[in-house]
Amino acid sequence: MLSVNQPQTIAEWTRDEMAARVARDIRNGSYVNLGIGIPELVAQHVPADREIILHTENGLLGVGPAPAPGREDPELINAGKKCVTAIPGAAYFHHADSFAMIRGGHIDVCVLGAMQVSATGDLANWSTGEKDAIPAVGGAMDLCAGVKSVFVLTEHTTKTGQRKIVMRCTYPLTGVGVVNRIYTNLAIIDVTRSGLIVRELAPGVMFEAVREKTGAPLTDGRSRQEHRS
Amino acid sequence: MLSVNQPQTIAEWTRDEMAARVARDIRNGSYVNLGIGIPELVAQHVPADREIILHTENGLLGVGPAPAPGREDPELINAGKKCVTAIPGAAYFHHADSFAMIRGGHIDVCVLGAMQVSATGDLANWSTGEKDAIPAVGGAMDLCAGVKSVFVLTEHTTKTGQRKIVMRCTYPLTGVGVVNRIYTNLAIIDVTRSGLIVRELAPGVMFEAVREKTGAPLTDGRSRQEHRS
Amino acid sequence: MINKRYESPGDAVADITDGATVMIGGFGEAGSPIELIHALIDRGAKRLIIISNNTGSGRVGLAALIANGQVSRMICSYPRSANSMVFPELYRAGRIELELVPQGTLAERIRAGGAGIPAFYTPTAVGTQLAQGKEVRTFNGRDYLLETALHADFSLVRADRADRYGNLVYNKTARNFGPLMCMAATTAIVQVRKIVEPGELDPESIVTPGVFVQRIVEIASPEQESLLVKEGRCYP
Amino acid sequence: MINKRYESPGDAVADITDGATVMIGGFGEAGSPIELIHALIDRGAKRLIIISNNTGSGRVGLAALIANGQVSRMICSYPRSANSMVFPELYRAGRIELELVPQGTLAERIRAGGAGIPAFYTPTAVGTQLAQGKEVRTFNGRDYLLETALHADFSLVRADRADRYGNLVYNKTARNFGPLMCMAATTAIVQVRKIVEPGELDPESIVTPGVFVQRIVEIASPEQESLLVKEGRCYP
Repeated sequence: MLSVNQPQTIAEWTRDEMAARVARDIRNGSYVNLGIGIPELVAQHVPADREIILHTENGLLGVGPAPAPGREDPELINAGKKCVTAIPGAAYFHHADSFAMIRGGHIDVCVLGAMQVSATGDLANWSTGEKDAIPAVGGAMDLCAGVKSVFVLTEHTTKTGQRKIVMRCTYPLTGVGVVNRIYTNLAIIDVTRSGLIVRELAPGVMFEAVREKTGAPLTDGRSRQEHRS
Repeated sequence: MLSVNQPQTIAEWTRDEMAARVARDIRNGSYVNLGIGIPELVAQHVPADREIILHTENGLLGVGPAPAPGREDPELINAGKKCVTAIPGAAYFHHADSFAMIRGGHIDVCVLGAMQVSATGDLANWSTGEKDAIPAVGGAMDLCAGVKSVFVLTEHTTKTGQRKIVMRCTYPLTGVGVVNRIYTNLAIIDVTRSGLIVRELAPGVMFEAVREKTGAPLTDGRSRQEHRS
Repeated sequence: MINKRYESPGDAVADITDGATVMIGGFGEAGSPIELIHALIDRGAKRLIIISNNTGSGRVGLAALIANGQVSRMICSYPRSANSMVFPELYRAGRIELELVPQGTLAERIRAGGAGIPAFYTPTAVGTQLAQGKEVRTFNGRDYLLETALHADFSLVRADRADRYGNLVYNKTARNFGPLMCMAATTAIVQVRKIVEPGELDPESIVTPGVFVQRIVEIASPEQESLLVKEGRCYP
Repeated sequence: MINKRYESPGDAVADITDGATVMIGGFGEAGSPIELIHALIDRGAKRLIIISNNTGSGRVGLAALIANGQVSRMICSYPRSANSMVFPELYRAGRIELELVPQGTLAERIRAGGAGIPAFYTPTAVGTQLAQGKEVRTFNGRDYLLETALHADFSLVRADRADRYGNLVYNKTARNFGPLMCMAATTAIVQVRKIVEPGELDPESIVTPGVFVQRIVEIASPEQESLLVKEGRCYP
């Protein structure tokens, strides 16, 4: 059964599909912080029947879409220093209040990129630890420490095919045991007390293929219905 | 020389004179917190060539005079829960910001009442320590701990003639070694490393008379000019 | 659509149960959420731990909640006032506990609770009775006390205006503890004079961003505590 | 009369001396007080300890101050950016020290400095490299790090408008560290787009009350860092 599966035939989720899948798991009324990179796409895929409020840690609750060309304001930016807009009902605040929201557990979900995630939910996403790298952490550790649900949104492996989901992170940690769920181009994986449990696979992707690309034990936790698909 | 001095002939400062004397010692541009009671009078005696900004710890910088009758707003009050006004250039803020001003050393002067002050500047002004008293501290301990200069403004003795300036306070302390200067109806006394030093006496008041009413050693630190008066 | 509006104070406090910790805003009557407190009296939850700067006056609002025997413990800075008889009576009778906290420490402990700071050091109260039992630690040659964060299950707050997201602005010195208590409670319940459309509140001037607020109730003409006290009114 | 206005950025920074600790506001270019930084370059003070979230970009503003060899140590959360070459070069050459602090911890340490809190506990960075050498303490079963307050001799901040008392309002996300840095410096120096009469700023909407501000300078049309970088401009 498994032998018919060839890695090159895997139908991966696109980045937009990954982002849409994350958006589907965010409840109406949630306060959400989106990391820089692929996580930013989540904002564009919120289901029409839901309203979520986007927080950016540099001091804005109620981030709107990108401004029209020529309407950019260099003093209205997000944590990635990109120009944004503010929705009606937005609020500005200073950094101590902004990180009080994060550290105090008021933000429901953050969606972060990852260099590595461990079997126990450790996250490494701020430094390669190389000797001449310029260390730069920003708000990543605060988000890990304070946000209620930490979702990782990342390609399943690096561009060179190296595993990102591992037994133990080799890169410097951003947080210990903080990741709740991992969304990749191949699978959705929960981090649980019983280890990593696959909840869903991209269409056509086989469990064994994901297992091969994962550096930590995976349990197949898909519902029977999903198994059949 | 001293024998001619009779206590009943002492020409004490009135409360307004005491308050005016405090106001004279507050520099232009100072941020000042006035305690409940006699200290409130200081606001009315600021010299015309000076501008000081009054802080009230319940959340207003720029306290103005009492409102005209009928213009009271129960949501615009001072720490004594009296209706006040706000000057042009006032600002409202919450309690954490207000006490950050106090604790963080941003308020230049506070003027507090006292039940007792010790020779080393300990202040007791919040509780008699009696068993069935309802203890209530408010912001007094925060003011003592944080304000740059703590002035005490009080009658020299209690209504029953008991000494308020003492070697050691017998009432529960508000702060330890916090008082910089004491203004009474009889004298102005600095609290220094060398003990209590009288800087000024009310007109006609003799040093020995003040010494009698004071429960801690006093040094006569008046300038020669003042001695002559 | 997000809409944090509740139709009545009763609806908004319906799940406050016996033994809950409840922060109540206000400095004296300024900012005291009197309709929410009265709804809590109607609700009847008992053995409440109340965190509030004062203990109310007369027999309305917070004083009435205490008089009604619903409060087992008060955490406050100033449980006395000109018209406060209820708390002193119960306190002297040993029927209510008191944790007295300096006002600035109270504010900072509440902020800490909201900001995910479990504890901090403060110079306030060092060397006084209120330092008893507290850890003292020296930083740069000065002594400080360790103080821990305060959290609550609910907070009852009064603001001036809100939008459906729960963004708040306050009125003058009625702001006092409101913004902090909204941060520090699992469920912050706020009565406002008016609920406006999103965007009507200037985003530069919002004092409490909606993320800190779970429920809002419009009370267009709240009772004025001092008038009720003057008239000798009792609640209920 | 109180008037905190200074006529020029040069006047406002004239007493910043070698070895001073200086907080500089801004998150990227938003809120970066570029004219004040350039005045500090003109002033030439050396061996500065700079506390700022980033390290500037191009060869203007904060990056130019660093490039000019005036900074011995940076305390910041994110010393990298698309156009940041100056800091990385000096850092790799061992010619500038770096204390890396998580952004929220940086903000809270600055606030603590302004609020008279010498130290606090935080969950951020527990179990990471940035926890090395820091005290760990458990509250309610969770581990926290002890973090100490940050103070500065001066802070350089950009706001939108001020009055002569130093009351400030900011523009959008340019607010970021400004209100905190005003609190935490002995002398807070603020450049604003416009100085208005007392009373023109709504007392409900003032973000930084004047008590935290010592000097204000009006710069009606500040330079825009990103445009200067795009044009390849250098300062001086």
